[in-house]
Amino acid sequence: MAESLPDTLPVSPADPVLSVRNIETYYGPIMAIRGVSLDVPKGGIVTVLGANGAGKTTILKTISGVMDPQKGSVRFEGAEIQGRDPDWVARRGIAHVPEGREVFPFLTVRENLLMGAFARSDRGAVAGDLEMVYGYFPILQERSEQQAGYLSGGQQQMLVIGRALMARPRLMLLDEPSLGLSPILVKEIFGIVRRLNEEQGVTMLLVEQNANMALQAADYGYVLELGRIVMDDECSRLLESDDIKEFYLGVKKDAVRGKKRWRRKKTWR
Amino acid sequence: MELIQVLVAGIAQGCVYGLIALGFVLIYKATEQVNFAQGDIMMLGMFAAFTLIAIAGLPWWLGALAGIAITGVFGFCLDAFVLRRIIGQPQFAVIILTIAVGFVFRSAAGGVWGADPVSFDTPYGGLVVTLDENETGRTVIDAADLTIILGTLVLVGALYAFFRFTRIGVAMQASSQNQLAAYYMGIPVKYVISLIWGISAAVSCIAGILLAPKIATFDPDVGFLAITAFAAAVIGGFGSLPGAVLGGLIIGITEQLAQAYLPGEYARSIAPISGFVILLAVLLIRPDGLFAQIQRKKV
Amino acid sequence: QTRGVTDTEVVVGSHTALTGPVAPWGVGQAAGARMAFAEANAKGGVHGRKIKFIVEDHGYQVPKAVQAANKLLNRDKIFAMVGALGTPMNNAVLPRQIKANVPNFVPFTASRQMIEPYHRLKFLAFASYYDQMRAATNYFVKEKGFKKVCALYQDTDYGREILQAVNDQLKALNLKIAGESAHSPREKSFVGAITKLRKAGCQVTMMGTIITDSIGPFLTAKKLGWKSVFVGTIATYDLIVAGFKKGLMNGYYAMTSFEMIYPDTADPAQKAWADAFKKYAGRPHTGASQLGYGSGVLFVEALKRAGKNLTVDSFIAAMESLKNYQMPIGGPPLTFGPNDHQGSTEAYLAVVENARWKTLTKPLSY
Amino acid sequence: MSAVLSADDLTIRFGGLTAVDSVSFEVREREVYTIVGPNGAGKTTIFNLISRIYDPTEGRIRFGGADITETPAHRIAGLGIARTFQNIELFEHATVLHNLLVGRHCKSRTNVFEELAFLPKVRRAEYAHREKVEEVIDFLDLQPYREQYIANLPYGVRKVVELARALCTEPKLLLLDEPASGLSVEETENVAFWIDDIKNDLGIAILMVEHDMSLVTEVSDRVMAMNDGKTIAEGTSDEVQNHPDVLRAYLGA
Amino acid sequence: MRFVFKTGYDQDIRFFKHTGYWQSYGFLFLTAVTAPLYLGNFEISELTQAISFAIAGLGLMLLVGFTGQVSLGHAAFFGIGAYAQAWLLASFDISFLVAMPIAAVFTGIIGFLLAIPLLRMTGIYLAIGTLALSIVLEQILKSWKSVTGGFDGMAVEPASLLGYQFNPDSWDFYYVALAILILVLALCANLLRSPTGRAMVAVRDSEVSARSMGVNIARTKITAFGISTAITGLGGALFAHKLQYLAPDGFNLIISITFLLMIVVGGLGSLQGAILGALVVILLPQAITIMKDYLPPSIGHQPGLEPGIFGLLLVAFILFEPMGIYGRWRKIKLFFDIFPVYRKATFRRQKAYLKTERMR
Ligand SMILES: Nc1ncnc2c1ncn2[C@@H]1O[C@H](COP(=O)(O)OP(=O)(O)OP(=O)(O)O)[C@@H](O)[C@H]1O
Ligand SMILES: Nc1ncnc2c1ncn2[C@@H]1O[C@H](COP(=O)(O)OP(=O)(O)OP(=O)(O)O)[C@@H](O)[C@H]1O
Ligand SMILES: [Mg+2]
Ligand SMILES: [Mg+2]
Repeated sequence: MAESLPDTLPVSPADPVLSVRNIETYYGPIMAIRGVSLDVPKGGIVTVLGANGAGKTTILKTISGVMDPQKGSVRFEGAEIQGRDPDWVARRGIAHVPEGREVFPFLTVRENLLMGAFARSDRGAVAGDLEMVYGYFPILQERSEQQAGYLSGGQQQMLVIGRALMARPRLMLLDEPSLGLSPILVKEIFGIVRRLNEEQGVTMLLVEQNANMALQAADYGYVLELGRIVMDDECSRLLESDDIKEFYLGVKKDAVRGKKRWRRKKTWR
Repeated sequence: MELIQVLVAGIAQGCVYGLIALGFVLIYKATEQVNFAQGDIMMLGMFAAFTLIAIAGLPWWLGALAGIAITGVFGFCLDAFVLRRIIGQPQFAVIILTIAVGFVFRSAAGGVWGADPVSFDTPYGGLVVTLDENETGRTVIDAADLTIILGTLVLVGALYAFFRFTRIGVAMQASSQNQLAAYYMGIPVKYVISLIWGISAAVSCIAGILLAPKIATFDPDVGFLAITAFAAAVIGGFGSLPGAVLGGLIIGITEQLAQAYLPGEYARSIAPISGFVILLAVLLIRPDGLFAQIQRKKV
Repeated sequence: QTRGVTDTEVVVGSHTALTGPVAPWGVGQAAGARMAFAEANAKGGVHGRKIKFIVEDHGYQVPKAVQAANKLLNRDKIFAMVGALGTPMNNAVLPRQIKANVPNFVPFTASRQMIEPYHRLKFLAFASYYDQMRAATNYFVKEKGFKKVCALYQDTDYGREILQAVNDQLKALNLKIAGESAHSPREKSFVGAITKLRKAGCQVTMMGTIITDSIGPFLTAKKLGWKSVFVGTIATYDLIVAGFKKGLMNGYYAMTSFEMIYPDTADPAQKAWADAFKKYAGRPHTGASQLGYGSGVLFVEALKRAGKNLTVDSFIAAMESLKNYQMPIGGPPLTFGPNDHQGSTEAYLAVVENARWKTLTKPLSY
Repeated sequence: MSAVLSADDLTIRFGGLTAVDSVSFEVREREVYTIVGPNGAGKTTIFNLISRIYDPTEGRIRFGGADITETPAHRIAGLGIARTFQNIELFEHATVLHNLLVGRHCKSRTNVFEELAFLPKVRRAEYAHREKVEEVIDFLDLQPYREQYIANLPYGVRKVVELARALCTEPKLLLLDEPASGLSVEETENVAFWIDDIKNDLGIAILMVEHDMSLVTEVSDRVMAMNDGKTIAEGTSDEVQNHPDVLRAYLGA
Repeated sequence: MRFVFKTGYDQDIRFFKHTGYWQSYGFLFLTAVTAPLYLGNFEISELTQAISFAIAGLGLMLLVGFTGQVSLGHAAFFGIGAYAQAWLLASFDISFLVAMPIAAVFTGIIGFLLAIPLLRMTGIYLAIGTLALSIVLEQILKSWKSVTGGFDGMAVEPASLLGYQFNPDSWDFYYVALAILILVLALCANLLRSPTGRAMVAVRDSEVSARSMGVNIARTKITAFGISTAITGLGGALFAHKLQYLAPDGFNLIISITFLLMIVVGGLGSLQGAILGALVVILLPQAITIMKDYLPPSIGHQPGLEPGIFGLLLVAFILFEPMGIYGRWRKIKLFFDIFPVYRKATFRRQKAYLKTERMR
């Protein structure tokens, strides 16, 4: 079934900087990604929507080399990067904002941020970028000498995003960047995403539960279910789709609600 | 004067433990792996130096340098070809693997160099600085002890600076704290780990070479000294370089004081294990050693 | 039919340390014994029986020794245990060995426990450590007039036996020990210990040590300018101790039951043996290989005397018939008899001169 | 309505940082009380104070009339306070079922010797625990995951398992730290249902921290907003959301 | 492919979850019971030794594999059990079967008391702390001459029952050992299916959340240590009869490391692992030794060959299967359970990444 997917996408964006073809990824015996193909155009923002456990994180991990797919290929700027170690991929210019707030707990906030610039050759520009990140997230500057392990959940999330920015990537993989952030910061994050994309031309691949925000920020969207892409389109059109509205945007609240109520077994008590 | 003599000996012995402990601590600091073969790597380093100096007849300094280099490369390769294959597996796998590797090293050394104790000459071997002399004897500082103390100071300083101030040093700490995130930063984690194994092996070899004139002879079992060095590292707080040396000093001085001043019956039952008694005492007061970096998990 | 004995073969075994802290002895001794058996086999064996010698390594660990013994006793069905190394290991193996009626022939440890309490299956060739150190204490007090006798020993069964010997002999001489110091077997630094003994004014220090922990204290004393006498047991009567750094150990004493063969100064027969050993084992001999060879030869002699009908009883009878037997490796003459399974209780005093052992006295006793 | 939990002048300092600064509030019976506030405001720290992971520098905490400021952390669950964690703290190398059974630990009355022999008493207790666990599994629709290892579950399911584990302790007060973060709209709705049911059907009071304002509005009876460790507003959801300080520091105008 | 339909809670509580278990464990049991029929005294004796180590390993497994606390000092508790057994038999006129549980409980009490200060330590600190403790305990065995015989050691009265004297190298004692092993296995399995066992696993995986679920961390750890040392002591008591003579240096670091090797090679976190590990670690060197007898003397007489080969095999083993034998067995089982739908990918090792263990 997965094998029979066409090698080219129905709507293929021109000049993809990242193209994923037919990847299949396993956790032990569990097949999490069942033949996914997607393209991210240069300078674009692409989003992947999907329920919990659909495999969004797994796709990002496969792209950045943290997991090896059993099949398929991942090409970045024309070169095959599948099967490489993640550090190699990162040095090629892909920054991954992982889920799960992966900070270096014993390093200070500042050292954490500087580690983000580890692979950069233009050492001179690092100081400026540090200022830029502090500008986005002033709280990080306040806490710059504190060990990162003691930051609050949201602060760690900011740190992880800021650290990825420090790498000056050409492609950013964002895995639920708004997770656990306050509403004001959620808006800010999407603002940053747009700004980086427009000002520095950073390409973005965005995974979000906050589908509304994601679809508004992105140009193109894929919908993932159980490890397969079931729909893909321009975001503006996805926003109009009834299914998307119902399942990802939570519009038609009452309808869904009523159905759920009815479906739920009330065995409790 | 007598007390000074005992203290100097204790300090030197403590530095020995500290030097060996540095090897553990380096690897732990950069990878959180615990290397149970550390003593055996030191043993191989000593035999490498022995081969170059006593058998091949190289001048001491040349043989020592070459021995250090060879051991360093060996450590790098050990990680690159053996340990790397289980990178990311639980700590325990690494512990058992290094124990097994230690078996192999001891057995191989026994096969190559035999089980007999050996020694090699050192230019400063036997030199002493006499501080005081009377009819019952003298108070001296042995050149071998002095070099050990100096060597320890230099190495600790250099390594401390390396971890604190160099980019690769911070990256090593980063990869020990969160391998996945380190990969995401583009840190070549595998290379970094092999590198630290190389450095650690070289440091062990330095320890061994400085140690050789002090311990008269060595054999393939000399690596068991590392057990006490382990205790030293733990007292200092595993992962802290100055801590390792401080822990070594605490144990070394305790041992010598116990030898010198415990009266008869206690001398018999406590002196031989005084180092471990002091270790227990320290751990009971500070269960994480003196300078450990431990955090309570933020939830 | 006796276990381990056929018309063409007699199987003997040994559990010893080919690895671990005392591997140099185990390796040397096993090679020596092997050579003795190989020589006998080359002559067609004893009464037509070839000797099959199975050596198991226990690395100086008790549980491994029990496993090794299990193999030798239950699988290989040995006739006798020859030169088993290590006091605790011998002790652990002995009960089952005795139950299996397998003689414990000249174990490679001179601990008193190897002969006491008496058992018909236990044989020891030479003086025990205990005998050696009592004789040494006796000698230095009586002959040299020393009053302040001390002990420096490793905290093991071996070290404690030496302490016991010194205390017992001093008691017999109406003296008290002047000072003592114990250390762990892996101790490398002895300044504290020497400082203590020096303060106690020891004139002679009896050493319950083996190789490195004999060299360490002796050199430390030298370094600290302390002139005192140090005496070790046969366990320190070793080429490495004497030859350390070509003369640094000059003046160190040890008790011994045999005499070290130095090929360049040895008589022709001994030299021939040394050459033969080198050829056989591929390395020069050590004291341990001399002892191993000696015990092998003694065993072959007993087999010869036991006659064609080899049983444990005939073997014991053969051993008990040995009177004033002279080992090819030198040493005091050995005499066994019913209820006396220790060949000799006397030992020589030797000293290091020009990096070599030199025997100073006739066999000493106390 | 009487107070289930009350905090008076809670303060905690970490070195120079005052993470929670004389905060007082009370949670009443059958009420959902929500704490909102910018990142680093000290919300999770309040949870940690209540579950006694941290010792307050100043202030008292009372639960059901008793002062629990000095109660050891492992007694808290037995008293009837259960919690979930912001960063998910499950027993990774165990199954969902096992995790939930651990949640029953505070209710177990057998001693280790009885357990070594697995006396009939222990077996009966096991049945009872299992019965309860199955109820919770049913309630939260976790049947498909019962035998799975946590390590194999997606984030969203883990969140539910955490909730389930907390429910297994049969609490009187439930502390939920960002129950809906990382969940899709649909799942967030489920959470809203569950919170309603927990409150109404089980009669459990809930203290919640959440950034999803739609969920907060939907389920909360009262809301408190914090900033920099201090309370800046308290009241109904609407009142708080229209408070100027809250708008400025948290919601963004 | 196997489908198991659950029809009652008992199915999850039972030792043998379905008929497959009955078949395989029944087969194992039969093999073990009939072993003396086709094995000689040598093999039986080795098995008995492996069993006494396996029992000690089960004790350590509870602590390391299930509670996540490392001990490098279990040899000392093994020794205490052995000495207690020998002393009880020497001092009182009781059967060895009565003495054994007393020795075990005695060891457990000592372990329990020592755990109170020790268990503030964790990880490597606990490992080295227990190592130091075992060195001190060993020294006590050496110095307490009136009870332990000091360095002279201590003979162990032979095990006898109603006038029948067991031969520790023979089938009769093997059955005693086997019975005790099965009993200990049952006790451990019982513990693991009840609240305390679950609390232990909870402590291993996350102390904070265990505490929030009402688990008393300190008490759980101390209980685990007590039970673990009691079981190890029982192994020691059995081993005392196997040894027949106790010397204080018989229970040193090398034995502690052997225990650790056993449980890791067997597979951490499974009772089966402790037993498989003991079989490998105890029997493999003997197998190498026997093989050596068939090698030409130039190789076979090479000193230090066994530990070297043993080390190499261990290295190869850990590289091949870091999860231990039981981990491998589970994979094999999975292969058959999901038979037609398995793929090679199922068994391929994914990249894995470590996180600091210094955060607790
Ligand atoms: N470590 C793992 N081991 C085994 N299976 C896993 C593992 N991680 C995830 N899975 C499985 O892979 C599937 C996809 O998981 P993934 O984390 O990619 O989902 P996701 O779309 O990112 O979900 P979420 O929104 O919850 O983050 C899930 O069904 C999950 O069960
Ligand atoms: N153990 C600690 N040591 C030092 N500082 C701490 C500690 N715990 C929390 N803090 C600090 O206290 C402040 C409050 O943290 P807390 O986790 O309570 O925030 P929060 O309100 O839950 O934020 P978020 O919404 O981001 O989770 C943060 O600035 C954090 O850095
Ligand atoms: Mg995800
Ligand atoms: Mg929080």
